[in-house]
Amino acid sequence: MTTLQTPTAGLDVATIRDDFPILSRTVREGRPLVYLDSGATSQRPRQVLDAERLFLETHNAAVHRGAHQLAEEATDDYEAARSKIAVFTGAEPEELVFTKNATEAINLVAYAMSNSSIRTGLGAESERFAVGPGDEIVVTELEHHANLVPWQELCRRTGATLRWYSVTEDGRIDLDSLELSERTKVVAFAHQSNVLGSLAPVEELVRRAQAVGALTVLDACQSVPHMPVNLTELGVDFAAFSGHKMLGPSGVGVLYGRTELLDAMPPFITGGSMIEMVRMEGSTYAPPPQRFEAGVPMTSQAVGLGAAVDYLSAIGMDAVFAHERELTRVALDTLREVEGVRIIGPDSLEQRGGAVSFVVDGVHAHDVGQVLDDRGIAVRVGHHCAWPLHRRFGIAATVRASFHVYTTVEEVAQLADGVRAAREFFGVA
Amino acid sequence: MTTLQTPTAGLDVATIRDDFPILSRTVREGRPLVYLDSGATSQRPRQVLDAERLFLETHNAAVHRGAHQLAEEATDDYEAARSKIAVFTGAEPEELVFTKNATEAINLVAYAMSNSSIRTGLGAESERFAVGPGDEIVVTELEHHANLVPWQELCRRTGATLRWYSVTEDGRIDLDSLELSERTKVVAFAHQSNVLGSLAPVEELVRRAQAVGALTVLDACQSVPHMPVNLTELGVDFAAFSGHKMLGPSGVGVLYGRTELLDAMPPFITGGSMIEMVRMEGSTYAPPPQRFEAGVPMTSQAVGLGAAVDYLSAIGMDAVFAHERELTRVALDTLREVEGVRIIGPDSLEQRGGAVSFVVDGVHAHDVGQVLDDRGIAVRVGHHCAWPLHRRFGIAATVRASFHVYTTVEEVAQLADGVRAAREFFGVA
Amino acid sequence: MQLEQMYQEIILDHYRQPHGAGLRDPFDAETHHVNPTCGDEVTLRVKLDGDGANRTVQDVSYESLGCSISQASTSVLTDLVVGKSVEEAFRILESFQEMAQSRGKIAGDEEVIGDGIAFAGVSKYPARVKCALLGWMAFKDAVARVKEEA
Amino acid sequence: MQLEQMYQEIILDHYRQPHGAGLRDPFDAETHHVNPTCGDEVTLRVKLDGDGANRTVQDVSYESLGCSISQASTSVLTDLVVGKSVEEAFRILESFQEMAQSRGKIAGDEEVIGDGIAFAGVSKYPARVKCALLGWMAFKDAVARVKEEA
Ligand SMILES: Cc1ncc(COP(=O)(O)O)c(C=O)c1O
Ligand SMILES: Cc1ncc(COP(=O)(O)O)c(C=O)c1O
Repeated sequence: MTTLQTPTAGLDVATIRDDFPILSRTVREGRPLVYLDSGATSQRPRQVLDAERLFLETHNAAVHRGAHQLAEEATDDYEAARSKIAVFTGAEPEELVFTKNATEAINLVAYAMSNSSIRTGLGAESERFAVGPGDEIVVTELEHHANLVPWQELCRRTGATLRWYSVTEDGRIDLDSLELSERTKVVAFAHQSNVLGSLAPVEELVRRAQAVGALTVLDACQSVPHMPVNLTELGVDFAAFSGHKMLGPSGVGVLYGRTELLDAMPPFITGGSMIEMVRMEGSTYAPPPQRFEAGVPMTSQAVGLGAAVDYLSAIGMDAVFAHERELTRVALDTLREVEGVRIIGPDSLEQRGGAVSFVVDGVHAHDVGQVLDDRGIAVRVGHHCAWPLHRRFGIAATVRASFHVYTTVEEVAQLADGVRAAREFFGVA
Repeated sequence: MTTLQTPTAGLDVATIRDDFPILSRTVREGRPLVYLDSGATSQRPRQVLDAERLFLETHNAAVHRGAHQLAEEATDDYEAARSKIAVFTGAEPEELVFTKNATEAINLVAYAMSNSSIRTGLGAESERFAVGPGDEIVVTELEHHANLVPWQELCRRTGATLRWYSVTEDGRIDLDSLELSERTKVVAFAHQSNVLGSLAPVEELVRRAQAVGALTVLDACQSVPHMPVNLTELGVDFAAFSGHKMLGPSGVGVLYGRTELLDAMPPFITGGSMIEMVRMEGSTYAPPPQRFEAGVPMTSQAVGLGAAVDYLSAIGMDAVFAHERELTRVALDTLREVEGVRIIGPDSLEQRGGAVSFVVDGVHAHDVGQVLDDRGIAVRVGHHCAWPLHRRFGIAATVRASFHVYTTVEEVAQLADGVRAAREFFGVA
Repeated sequence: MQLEQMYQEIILDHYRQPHGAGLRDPFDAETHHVNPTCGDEVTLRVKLDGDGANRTVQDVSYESLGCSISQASTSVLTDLVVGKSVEEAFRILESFQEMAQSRGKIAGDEEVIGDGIAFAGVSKYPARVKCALLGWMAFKDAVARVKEEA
Repeated sequence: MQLEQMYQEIILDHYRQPHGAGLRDPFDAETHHVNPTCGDEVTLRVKLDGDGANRTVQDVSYESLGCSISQASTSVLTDLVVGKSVEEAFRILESFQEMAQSRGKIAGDEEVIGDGIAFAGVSKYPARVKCALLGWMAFKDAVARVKEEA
């Protein structure tokens, strides 16, 4: 990847912050909000809010259904958003399906596979998605529940077996921990761990999966919002990400699937707008992406996500990545100096994005979080929907700080002070 | 139902219209927009747009996950919206699941049923949702594709058989056309047809379904937005509706399920926030409604839907219904006078809501729609996602006018003039 | 009034008196296409003649249920392709399709698409473009089937 | 500083020196509860004595992994319910739960919930209410299991 270089020029964070109304509020007893929870959900700039509102006050109608002017305009706006996101992620527009979030996107693939596994009434083209007893679905131990539980359930439904790569002590996927085989049908993994910040060796995993003819599913939730990602170049078969983590609206996510695969895949959610022909006796389905977008979609949200992509593109994803890299450096450097703090995940900047998780000896993450919250610092505490990963490290909960374009170095530096205060408060300092 | 009386007092439509920015725009060559396509999607009042924006500029965070102040506030707002919608529909908050639209809500039930039908790894409580060969799923011939195709697919997945009530010449469910049996597991039907406007005999259908122990699924997409609906009083087991048809945001819908049923039902979409305990070897799930809300949800959209419910409640659903009844009367009366127009559906106000569909002898619906569009009148043309119903009437497409609180009698009256113009234009007058 | 731009006289003429309508024997392939948004349908048959580069379209016959645009454009199709070589017919089809999908940006070449240029107005209405292409896509598909079978 | 309101000295004392910690034999039922948002866990055992209306809580023992709030509140639980009749223990539980879920609106009755009133501050933080109730719910569940088995 050429994407991980640090441009020297920094972001004009002060100007960026002016675009985010929520950042000027205070919390608790009048403390400025220090929002270090962008990994859970990011905040939205005015530009995104305005784009949605403009759409709703001017063009709103049901898309792909009506023939009146509003319906035409709404459909155009909706499809223009798809095209923008395609450019942003190096995909073709028809390779992108709008879902409600990344979780639905991953479930879409898992359900399309179990739907394929019931062979009644399907064409031969769906056979490549069928799995059954003896087949293996491979994930990793660091996955977010969204990229784990759907595969567990796929296995339950089909009799396939779930296997996984384990995680090394420094928070990397242990490539030696598992051998794929001809029975491996899917290799699903996170591009960037939402807990550890570590980046997956995508190229190597894709190579291994392709060598055995397995489909690759990339959970790009924590990469697409934070660095340049070209899905076609990565060579994965499917990818999923959410709007709300990339300055866009909630209620919209994206499934990427290579054209050839979406073409062959049976539908997941069925209903209006995804059909070709409906009779009481049976139905046939539209080509992708429509086949996978049943019902009136998240129209204004797609438009908002298009605006978010414009916003991020204007800044430049290289610059976004470089900015977060600097924040990560500051977080690691300052936290490392606090006694009793243990970083969970890579303690370097190598192959790493900006999520910094840690534990504090003698103070539970919830209690650390409470002290930080009292100082206006919003972090996430718990297992961050990666419970097995936490178990792997023998811990119940971590504190996680995560960033976006609006995060300042000063904010990150407050973190270590807050942790020190927590240690004092709980008498372990 | 006591809900269908016409209060004498009308709505202050002029004041209401001021709340809807889009209604003041013009279309085509400067013509005022006459939006008669609310059955496809309604427009949003400023109050809904403002509520969403306020949330996003002040409280936005991932709900049910964080412990910081923003997360608390966001969770409170999200759950407060659920409570409002519960009051609005006569349900308990925990009986309501947020989905992306009604289509997902219906699919949720259909997939939970096929997931139950694969008995591996499930508790005994899910057995009541299991179906297989010999079992019957019953729908009606007037269903929207959203309440038909998911059941066809459930049958494909499980080997159950789809059966249906046919539709009478005047657009009612023909109760004599089918006998339920002990093998009937589901009876799914639309509260109000989105094409015909006819209201289903809910009480009788529920009685019949209960008599054979079948679950009832009410497609309330066209009722909840337009009349007072008390789901508990109706006695149905499940119901589905969409935010965007009731002045609320797109990207949010609701599944209602009786507590006892949601408690026993296995999940559909799986991932974060819907779990109880996750291990690599397997997971257990949270109680409803969380069990059915995987991933970061449509937070601001739920808040917007709460605001829409406030808006509708302030007007009063009796008044909304009465208003639309008057509009329907005007539509029927004026269209009836146009030569060559045939109303598809009840030509009276009895057991009927406000969707008026018709064909014009010698002029295709698309062409009628185009002439209307040229005059600024936005209607829906086609089969309105109810293709089998159109086939039943031997037609490919109808023109449909549909209304909401902002629709005026004058707008509706323009419809008939537009149809006359279409007949002239195409030389059939 | 923009209506007249869309429904040019040529279109209305073809609509009222469609050329080549009805299903005829003999034929080499038959296709059935629908417009999923409005339910419009066309059943279309082609009869080819000769082979290789000399292959020509001997007959196109059809039965359709649809709006004026879809009916008129199928009528225009038969005028344009019957008697032409398959290669030439496909050139016309491409040209017509390009214009129809151009959002009013391409006027169309009357030399190539004849009465087809009347549909330039339709191309400004994205929801109607599918209507204008319904018969054409059925024709394309039918010819492909003949080729497949050969 | 609102922190002191939440983490009252009583809470910190119980957290540092939890009462009744450890798993002991004999017991009638054991439950394992987790807080799904943070992964905190408690394994809790109850030993009842007598029967009917005279049934009393003879012992509550537990092992827990969790934050100060969940640890302290389980410690307070044992203080409050051990030696009480089951009926009385449930009254205390209800009272504690009511306070904990009151969003700071109910101060709690010291006569009934003793040191439990220190958690009134926690009730203002909805995300922490589950922590405060973790041990209590495990206790409720354990007693219910004993009853079920009887
Ligand atoms: C009767 C009926 N059912 C279901 C739906 C599907 O709703 P949605 O597209 O919002 O999921 C609609 C509207 O499109 C409808 O009118
Ligand atoms: C790595 C990763 N995968 C999946 C998800 C799920 O995304 P969503 O909740 O938006 O569906 C998240 C975020 O919650 C994530 O960080």
